Amino acid sequence: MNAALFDAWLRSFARLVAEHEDELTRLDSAIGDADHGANMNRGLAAVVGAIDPNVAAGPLLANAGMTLISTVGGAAGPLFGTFFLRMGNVLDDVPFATALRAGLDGVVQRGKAEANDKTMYDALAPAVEAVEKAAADGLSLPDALAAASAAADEGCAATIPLVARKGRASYLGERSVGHQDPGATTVTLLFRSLRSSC
Amino acid sequence: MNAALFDAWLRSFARLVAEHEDELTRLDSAIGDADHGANMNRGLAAVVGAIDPNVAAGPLLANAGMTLISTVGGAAGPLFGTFFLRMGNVLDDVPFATALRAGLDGVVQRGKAEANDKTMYDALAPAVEAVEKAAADGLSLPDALAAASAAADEGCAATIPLVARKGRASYLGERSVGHQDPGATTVTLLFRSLRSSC
Amino acid sequence: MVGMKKLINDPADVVSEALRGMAAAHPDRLRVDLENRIVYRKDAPRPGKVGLISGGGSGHEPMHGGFVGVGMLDAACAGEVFTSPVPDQMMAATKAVDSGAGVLHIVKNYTGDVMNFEMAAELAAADAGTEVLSVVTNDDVAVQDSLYTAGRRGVGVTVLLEKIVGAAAEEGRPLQEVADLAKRVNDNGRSMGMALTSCTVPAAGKPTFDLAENEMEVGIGIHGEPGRQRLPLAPAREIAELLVDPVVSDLPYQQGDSVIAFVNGMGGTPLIELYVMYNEVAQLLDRAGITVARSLVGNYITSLEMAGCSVTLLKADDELVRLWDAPVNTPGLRWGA
Amino acid sequence: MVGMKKLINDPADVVSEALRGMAAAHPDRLRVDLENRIVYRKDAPRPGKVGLISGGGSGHEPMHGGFVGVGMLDAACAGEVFTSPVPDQMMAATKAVDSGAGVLHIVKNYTGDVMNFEMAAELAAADAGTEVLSVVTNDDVAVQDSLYTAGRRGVGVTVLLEKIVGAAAEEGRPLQEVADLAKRVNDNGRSMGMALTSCTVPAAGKPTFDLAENEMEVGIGIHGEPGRQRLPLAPAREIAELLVDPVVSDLPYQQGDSVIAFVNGMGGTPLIELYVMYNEVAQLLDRAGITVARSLVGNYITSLEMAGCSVTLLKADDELVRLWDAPVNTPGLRWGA
Ligand SMILES: Nc1ncnc2c1ncn2[C@@H]1O[C@H](COP(=O)(O)OP(=O)(O)O)[C@@H](O)[C@H]1O
Ligand SMILES: Nc1ncnc2c1ncn2[C@@H]1O[C@H](COP(=O)(O)OP(=O)(O)O)[C@@H](O)[C@H]1O
Ligand SMILES: [Mg+2]
Ligand SMILES: [Mg+2]
Ligand SMILES: [Mg+2]
Ligand SMILES: [Mg+2]
Repeated sequence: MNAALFDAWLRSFARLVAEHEDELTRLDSAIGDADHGANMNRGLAAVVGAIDPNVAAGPLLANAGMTLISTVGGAAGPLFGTFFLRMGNVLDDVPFATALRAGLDGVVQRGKAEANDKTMYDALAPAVEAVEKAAADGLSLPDALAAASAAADEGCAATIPLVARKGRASYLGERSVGHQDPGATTVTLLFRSLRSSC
Repeated sequence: MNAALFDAWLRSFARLVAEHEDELTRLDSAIGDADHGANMNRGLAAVVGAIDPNVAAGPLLANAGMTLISTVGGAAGPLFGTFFLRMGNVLDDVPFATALRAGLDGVVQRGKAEANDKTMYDALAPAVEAVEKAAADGLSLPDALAAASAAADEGCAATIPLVARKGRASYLGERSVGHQDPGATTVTLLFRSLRSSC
Repeated sequence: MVGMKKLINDPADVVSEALRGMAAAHPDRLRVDLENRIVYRKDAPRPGKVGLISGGGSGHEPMHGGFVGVGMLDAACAGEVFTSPVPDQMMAATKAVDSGAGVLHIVKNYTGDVMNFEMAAELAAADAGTEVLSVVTNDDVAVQDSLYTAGRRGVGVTVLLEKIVGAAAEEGRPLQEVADLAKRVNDNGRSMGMALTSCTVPAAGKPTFDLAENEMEVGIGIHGEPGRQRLPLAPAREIAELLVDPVVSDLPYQQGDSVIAFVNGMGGTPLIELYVMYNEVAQLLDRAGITVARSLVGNYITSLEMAGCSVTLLKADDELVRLWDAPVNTPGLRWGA
Repeated sequence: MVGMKKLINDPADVVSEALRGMAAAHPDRLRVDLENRIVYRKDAPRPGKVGLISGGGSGHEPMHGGFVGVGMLDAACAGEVFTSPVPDQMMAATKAVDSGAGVLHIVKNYTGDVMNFEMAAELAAADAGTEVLSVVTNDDVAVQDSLYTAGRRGVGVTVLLEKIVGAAAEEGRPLQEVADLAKRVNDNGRSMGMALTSCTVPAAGKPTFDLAENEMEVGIGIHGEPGRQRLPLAPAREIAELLVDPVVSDLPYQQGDSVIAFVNGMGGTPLIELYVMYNEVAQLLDRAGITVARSLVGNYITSLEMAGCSVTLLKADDELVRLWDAPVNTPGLRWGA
C-alpha cells in the first residue's frame, strides 16, 4: 500500500465530510453543541491543503494527524488527530491492520471510551476488528475494507439506542437515547472513503 | 351637574379603559412603545381607588388629575392629569363647557400639540368645541355629550392618515401614517363614558 | 402570569422586584427607596456636591439605576417599563440629594420624560427652594430635529454624559458649570441604533413589532418603537456603515477629531457580536481619520431583550477624556475605584 | 452569508473579528495574537509571577478573553465557537507567559478542553521545561459526576476562580500554592443553569434545539446543549428554586455559611431580569440561613444569545473574600483599579 492510496483516502474523507457537514452538525445539535460538522470540515480542509506529495505513507498520515490536532479542537480534534498520528507513526513498518489498531489504541488512550459509551469508538473498534479478521482470513484488501465499512456503519447505527457515557452527550443522560453519535457517523465516512480509495 | 355625575364618569372611564387596555397597547405598539394601555389602566385604577365621596365636583376631578400625574408617567400621565386638574380647578365656578376648555388649554400648554399633530388633541379639541357649540345652541346635556362623543370619535378616526408631529409616533415619520393614535383613542373612551354617565 | 420568555413573576412586579434585586446585590453602594422607586447613592447627599439625578422608564438597565454611585449619579428614578417616572419621584429624589449646592436633572428627550421632569422641577423649586437645572439629551441622528417631530431622542450620549458630568460634580464644581458641561457633552455627541429583533414589554405580553427572519429595523430608539426604515438583514460591515455614516456626517466629526466611541448592545445581543461590530466601527473611524481616544463596548443602555446595537460618538477634548478617566464606582460602570 | 439574526459577517470569521474588536477596544490593557488567537495581558510575562492561562470555545464572552488583565488571567486561548482551542495555542500562551515561576492552566471540564490542554501541558513541559499545573473546574450540579458521564461541567465557578486565583498569583504566591487555591475554590463552588431559548452556532445557522413558547430547559451547560429536563415555563420564583435547591443541597451549603452568590445571564437575558432573579435567589439564601458575603449579577459566562441564567454559589472564608476584593482590571471585571 503506497502513499498515493493514503493521499486519496485523506482527500476522499475530506470530500465526504464536507458533503455531510450539515448532517454531522445536525446530529451534534441533538446531543451536543452543534459544531462537529464545522470542526471536522475545517480540520480536513487544512489536512488536504497540507498534503506533501513527496513523503511516504507513514509521515503522510502522521502529518494529517498533527494538522487535525492543530486545527480541529474540541473532542474530535485530539481523537481523530491521535488516530492518524499513531497510525502514521507505524504504518511504514507494520501491516495495515496493525497500524489501524495502533490508531484505535491511541483514541482509547486519549478518550478512555469503552464499547457502548456511544462514541466514535463504537464505529471505529468494529471496523478495525473487521480489518484484522479479514487479514487473518486472508481476504483481499477491497474485501477487507468493504467489511470494515460495513462494520463501521453497523457500529454507528448501534449507537442510536445507547445512553451516552462519554463526551458531551453524556450530560443528557437518558435524553441521549434515540440519537446517532456524530463522531461515530464521521467514522463511517472515514471507512467509506478508505474503501473507495482502493 | 353634581359630584355624583363626575364620580360616575371617572368610574366609567376607568372601566372602559380597562376593557380596552389591550387595544390601546396594540395601537401604541404600532407607532409607540406599547405601554399606553397599561399606563392609563394603572392610573385610572388608582383614581377610582382614591375617589373621595365627600368632596365637590371640582376637587373630585382635581384629585383625579393629581392621581393621574402621580401614577401614570409617560406622556399620557401629565397630559390627562393636567386635563382633569385644570378642569377640576374651575369646575365648581364656571359652566361645564368652560371647565372642559380649561382642561384642553392645560393639555396644550403642557404638550404644545396643534391640530393634526396626530395626538390626543385631535380628539379632545373637537369634543370640547362640540360641547361649547351645544351650549351656545342651547342643547340639552345628553345631546351635548352625544355630539361631543361623536366629535371625539371622528377626530380620533381622522388621526389615522396623519403623519405624527408630536410624541413618540413622530419618530416614525411617514411610517406613522395608517395608524390610529392611542391617546386620541383614549379620549374617545373619555367622552363615551361621560355620555353614559349622564 | 407567564406567557412570554422572561425571567419574571407577574409583569406588574418586574420593576419593583428588579429594584429589590439591585438593593440586595449592591448594599455597599446603593440605597433603594422601594416605595418611591428611587435608587440612591448610599452616602447621598454629599456636602457641597451638586446632586445629579436621572431617571426614565425601566427596561434600559443598567441605565439609570446601575449608574448611581461615586463619580456618577446621586439618584435615579425608575418608571414602569418604557414609561417615564412621575414628578413625585423626581421631587423626592431632588430633595433627598440636595446638599445646598443644587441639583441637575439629566433628562432624555422624550415627551413624557421632559414633561414629568419639568413638573418636578417646578414643584421642587416652589416647595423646597432647591435650585434645579436640567439638561436634555438628544443625540439620536435617526430623528430629524424639526417642527415635525418631538425632536431627537436621548440615547447613548446619556451614558457618557452621566459619567463625565458625574466626575465634574464629584470635583465639587458649581451647578451652573456642571450644567454647562452637560450641555457641551450633549452637543458634541451623536448616536444611531438598529434592531435585529423586537422586544416584548412585559405588560403587553407580545413583541412590539414583528420582523421577518431576513429583516432589520434601522434608526430605532430604546423603547422598542419601530425604526425609521425596515431593511433586509445585512452583514455587520454594512450595518456599521449604516450607523456610523449618519453619525459622523451629522455633527460632523472630521478628520483629526478625537472621540469616545461607544458600541452599545440593546440587551439581547451578546458581547461577541458587539466586538465584531466594534471591529467594523473602529475601521470606519480609522478610515475617516478620526482617532478613538477611549472606547466603551457592552450593554449599557438597553431595550429589554432586543437584539441589536447602537453606535455613539462623542467628540472629546483633554478635559472630557480626563473626566471620563476619573474614578467611578457604580454597578454598571466602574474603574479607578 | 447572513441567514440568522446576528451582528456578524461570515460565520467563519466571527472569532477572529471579535478578537480584532477586542484588540481595538482595549489597547491599553490587552495584546492580541490574532494568528494564534491568544489574548494576552499587555505586560505579560510578569517577572516572578505565576502565569495564569485559560481558554475554551468562543461564544462565552466576556469569558475568557475579557478576564485577561491585572489581577486575573495572563492569557486566554480562544477556540472556534463552542470548540476547545488546540494544543498549539495553549503551548504558545504557556511559553509566552512563563516568567520562570510556572504556569497554571485553568480548564473547564469538557472532554475536548481537557484533552487539548493535557496535550499542551505535555508538549510544553517537554519542549521548554515550563512547569505547568492544571486545575479542572467541574461545578455544574446538573450533571452526575459518575462513570456514566464525562463528569460535571465547568461553568460559573470558573469566573470566580479566575478572579480569586488571579489575585493570589498577583501577590506573587508560588505555583503549587496557586494551584491548591484553585482546587479549593473549585471544591467549594457549585452551579446550575437553565435556558428560555436555544442559541444558534453561527456555522450551524440554526438554533441548536427547539423550545416551544411555553417550555424551558433546566440543567443546561454553556454550549447550547439541551439540558437535563424540559419543563413548562415557570415564574422567576420557581426557576430560582429549581436552580438554588440542587446547588445548596449538593455541597451542601449550610445554615451559617457565607457565600459569594453569582447570578449569571446566558447572553440574551437583559439585566432587569437578572436582578429579578437575584431578588429571588437572595430570598432563598436568606431563608436557608446562608449569608451573601459578595454578589455578582450579570452576563459573564454566556452561551451566545441564549436567554436564561445560572446560579453559582461559592463558600467563602475571609481569605477568599479578601482575594475577591483585591484589585482587578480586565475588560469584563474591574474594581479597585
Ligand atoms: N471520550 C471520548 N472518547 C471517544 N470519542 C469521544 C469521546 N468524547 C467525545 N467523543 C466523540 O467526539 C464527538 C464529538 O466531537 P465534537 O463535536 O467535534 O467535539 P465536542 O464534543 O468537543 O464539541 C462525539 O460524537 C463522540 O463520538
Ligand atoms: N405633545 C403632545 N401633546 C398631546 N398629546 C401627546 C403629546 N405627545 C404624546 N401625546 C399623546 O400621548 C399618547 C402616548 O401616551 P403614552 O403611550 O402613555 O406615553 P409615552 O408616549 O410616553 O409612552 C399619544 O398617543 C398621544 O396621543
Ligand atoms: Mg460538538
Ligand atoms: Mg407609549
Ligand atoms: Mg412610554
Ligand atoms: Mg464543541
